[in-house]
Amino acid sequence: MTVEELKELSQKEKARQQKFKYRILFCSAAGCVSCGSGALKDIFKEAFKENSFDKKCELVGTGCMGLCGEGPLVKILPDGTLYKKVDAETVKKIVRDHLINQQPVKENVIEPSHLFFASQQKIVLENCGEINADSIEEYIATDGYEALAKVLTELKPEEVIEEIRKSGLRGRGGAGYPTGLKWGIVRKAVSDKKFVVCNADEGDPGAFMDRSILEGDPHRILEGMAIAGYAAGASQGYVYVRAEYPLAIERLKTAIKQAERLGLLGNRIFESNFNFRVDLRIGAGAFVCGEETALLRSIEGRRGRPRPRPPYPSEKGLWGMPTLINNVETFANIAPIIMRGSEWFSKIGTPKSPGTKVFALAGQIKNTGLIEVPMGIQLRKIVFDIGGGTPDGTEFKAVQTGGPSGGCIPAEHLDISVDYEALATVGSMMGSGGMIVMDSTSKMVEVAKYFMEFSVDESCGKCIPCRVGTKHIHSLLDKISKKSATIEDVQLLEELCAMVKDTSLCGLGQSAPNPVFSTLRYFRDEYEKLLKPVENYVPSGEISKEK
Amino acid sequence: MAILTLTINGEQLSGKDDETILDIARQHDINIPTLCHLEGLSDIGACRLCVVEIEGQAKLSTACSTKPQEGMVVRTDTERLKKYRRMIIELLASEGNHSCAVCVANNNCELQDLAYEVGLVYVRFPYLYPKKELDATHKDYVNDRNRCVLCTRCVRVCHEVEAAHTWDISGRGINCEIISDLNQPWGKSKTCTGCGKCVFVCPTAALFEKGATIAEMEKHPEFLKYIVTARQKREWINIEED
Amino acid sequence: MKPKVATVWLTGCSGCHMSFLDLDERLIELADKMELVFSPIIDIKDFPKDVDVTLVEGAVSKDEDEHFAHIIRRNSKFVVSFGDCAVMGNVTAMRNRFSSAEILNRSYIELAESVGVVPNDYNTIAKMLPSARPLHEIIKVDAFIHGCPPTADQIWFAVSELLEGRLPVFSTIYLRYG
Amino acid sequence: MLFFMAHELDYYLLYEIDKVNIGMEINTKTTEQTTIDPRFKLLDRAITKHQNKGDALIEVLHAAQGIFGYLEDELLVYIAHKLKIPPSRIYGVATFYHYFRLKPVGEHTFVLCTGTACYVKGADEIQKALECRCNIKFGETTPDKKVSLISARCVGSCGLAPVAVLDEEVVGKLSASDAVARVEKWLES
Repeated sequence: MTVEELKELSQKEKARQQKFKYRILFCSAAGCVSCGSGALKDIFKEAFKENSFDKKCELVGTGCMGLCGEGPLVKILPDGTLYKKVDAETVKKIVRDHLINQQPVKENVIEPSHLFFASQQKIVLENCGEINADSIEEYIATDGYEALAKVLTELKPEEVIEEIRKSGLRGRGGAGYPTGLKWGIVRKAVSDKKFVVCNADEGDPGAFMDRSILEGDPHRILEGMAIAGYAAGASQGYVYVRAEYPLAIERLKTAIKQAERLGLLGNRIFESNFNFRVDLRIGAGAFVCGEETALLRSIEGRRGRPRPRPPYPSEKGLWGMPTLINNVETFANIAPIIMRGSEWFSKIGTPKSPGTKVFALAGQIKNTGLIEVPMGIQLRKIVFDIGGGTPDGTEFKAVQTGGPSGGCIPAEHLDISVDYEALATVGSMMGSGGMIVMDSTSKMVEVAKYFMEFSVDESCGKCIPCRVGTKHIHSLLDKISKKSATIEDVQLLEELCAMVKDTSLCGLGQSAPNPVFSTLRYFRDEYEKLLKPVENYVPSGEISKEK
Repeated sequence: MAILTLTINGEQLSGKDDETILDIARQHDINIPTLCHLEGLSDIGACRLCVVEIEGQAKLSTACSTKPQEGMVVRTDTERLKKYRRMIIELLASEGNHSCAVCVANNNCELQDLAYEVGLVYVRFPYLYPKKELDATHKDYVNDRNRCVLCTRCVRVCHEVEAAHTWDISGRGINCEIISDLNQPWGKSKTCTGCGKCVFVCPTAALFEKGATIAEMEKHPEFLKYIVTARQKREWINIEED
Repeated sequence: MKPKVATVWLTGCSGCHMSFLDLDERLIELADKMELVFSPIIDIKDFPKDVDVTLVEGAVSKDEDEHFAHIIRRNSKFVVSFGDCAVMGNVTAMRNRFSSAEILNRSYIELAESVGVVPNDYNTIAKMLPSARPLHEIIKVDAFIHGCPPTADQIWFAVSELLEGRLPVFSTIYLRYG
Repeated sequence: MLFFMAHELDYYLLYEIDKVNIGMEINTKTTEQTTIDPRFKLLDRAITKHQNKGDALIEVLHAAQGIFGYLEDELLVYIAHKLKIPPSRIYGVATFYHYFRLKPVGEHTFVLCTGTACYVKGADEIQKALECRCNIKFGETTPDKKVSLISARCVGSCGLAPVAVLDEEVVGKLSASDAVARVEKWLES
């Protein structure tokens, strides 16, 4: 394929779409599917038949539209009306009132001014919920693969890296390592074979950002990876995705096939000398495989146990070759940066953390779903404006970010800015973007225990502090929650947590005590309420001496 | 290969850049406790006993897997490190079923030595007393998982030196166990050559010779360095064997 | 008044007490310095009040042990874990890998010479706890004497220190398991 | 310390009980068995797709579990020979990843999400109710092989918490009584 052919394809697809009077987008991401969006297509068709209205309409299944708690969601183009809770009855009304009589069905409309959407800014998710994820043509019609074309025909690898570096993009997997810097290291590493790996092993309970991106816009990831491959000098890419996401795996498989068919992956892409292939590797249920060295082990078909760093994967990764590992969301940011320039990107968000961040908002909150906000937004805005606050009758208590590696942020810190550094100062972390809201019904000792149980279960067992330490942290928390612990146990708990944090081999162990630290820091009274007094006994002291 | 200088515990030392901090420290009689490390095997940095503080780095590093850098300032014996090492041994002691009094490796046990070294007076964590199986099906050796510390020396020696890969680890986290073949009895393993290397590198009496009674089992893992060096340098290959 | 010393035998083999007797002629010296107020080797039924030092041998393995441990703690200034069973469970705790029912069945039925019966009159005999635990998991312990059994020298050192009103700090010579 | 010899001996006597349990032998499938059973042909296809490469072990195990339902020992031996991987490594990998099952599951599976969002929304109550009704713990199968209760670490539908996957069907906003009702239907069928 040539650049001209790509443009032609894009025009053709745009023209095809304009032929339809209405395009009805229904969310077919996992959230809406589970409330029945799978059947919507047939229901619509039936409704068309009943009203003898079947011309100039296209029904399109798309990725996540965001407001998962109100699903199934349906969007009508070109006017852009968004409907919530669409069932068979509503479909009939939509067809009759909206499509035929141009009168929106008021009771199901979500107003565009809804606060959930008002504070968001979409870069990564701009195509999610807008295009059919199973169609490469629709992606191309949104200027897809043009960034790859631009890179391959106009830029040198060094220039690509420079552009990414200037944009200030930081890894979205949690640690926030500058992406451009990482690419540069892999570029400089001397080796005849290099790899690009996309980390889609989103194991944090309560996080579904990567899943939504893969399900809604898989080509963007492939494009980002191909650009990374060109910049780093790699010709093989792997996407490591969880087995728990069958729909994402299916969509990725389709996407890879389509891209190969059009020559957007494979040999001599855009008639350059650049070859790039992508293979899928499917995880098998191990949280620790989100750690990069464990992930590489897993791709090699082995037990996903991490190894000490250095050497970092950018020097010695898959089969000992330099390997570039980035998170799904990081790759999703690449194409827009190339197309719109680093300057545009660096102006969004904060100077130290530019860009946007996708969060999965869940827990005790009115509007659950997928959101994308500029970095540096106030946490309060996310919880109370976008999320709509906690359900009626309960009081906000804390928001948990960073999954089992992060911490709980209490109400007193709601005014902090959401960026890598600020979250760390309050004892939490950005993590991959799970955000769970807890209200006054949540017991914080139980919450810490829940996360610790997760860490015990997911510890790989290689290093002692994590393997045995997390087990003992869990049993100490259990003792506290059963009201049989004393203040001495809390001291021991703190000592053990510090040790596990400092001596564990990988990120999982090092961050496993974080939920305990943060709950102890902000909700110490909840621990202390459960303690019993130290056993009363004759204090050891001077022995009565012989006279 | 280049020679560089670094400071360990305030002493100026020199070492080669392809060695590890642990190598250099040991050459200069600076003791850093280790458990999973064994000369002749690859290092995995699993036991975390050899953690050291490096100036300018927030995180602790394992001496066995960290290469020295020019001007590096390392501390191996701060109070914090000592405390952490004692806790690691505490965790190990609470994890298995270690009864020195009835153990064939009593007085010849690396775990016991480490406990003395770090001054382990008592274990503050509840003993887990796991239910582990003992496999005495091999004709010469016994595998007692109760005494296993999961250092994986046996797995590595079997893979890297004997190249039989009879041993591996099953499960994960606290449920990890050493297994032979498909978790079959050792005596029925189709890959085991019966060479006994695993037995002699085992730091405790998780693997021991049959016939030994309490405190009789002596281990001499030094043989490994000897044969591995000979192999790497091809010292024995060049000598014609009749 | 001489310091009052008690020695207690929970679930263990009494080897530590044997070792105590191995102090031999030093026992005479000890008799001048202290008063033995409670011990398996003297005939006193109830644990006395205001004991200065109590050496506890054995792990906490029966409900009786647990009950007794608390009595000891309430009435002693220093409680010392005496020997490996009290310090870490040791041989006593080897039964923890089996359930109480399995153990009783093994001991009273399988190994019985004639037809065996598992005793169940818990009014007169103690009941096994689900697992044998080291003493410090039940009550607060002030000092530890290691060894299975501890040597006479270790005991001498520890007792001498305690009688001087100091907690014994074992150097590497006296820190030994097994 | 010969004093303790008696204990040492008894220690091994006690272990004799356990030895019986681990004394099974695993047979390799004969060529006859593997040529007759068409499922092996499917598995072979998956293996050849990855050029018999050892690093595709996890992919092959996925395929094998998809074809056979679970990974029995003979199957692991077969894969070990095909991929030329030591059996112990295969066993290590198969037990490391929670997704792989070494035992068959029941006719119906109830996969309960225990992710954070579901936890906050009361997944633990559903868990308790089901365990009580089926009289088994999560991770087990009822004795009549009808229902398996499985817990998952987040299925990624946190917006609908608490969520469960009932025989591939994702059900959101589940309550404990609904869950029990659904399982009861399976048990009575």
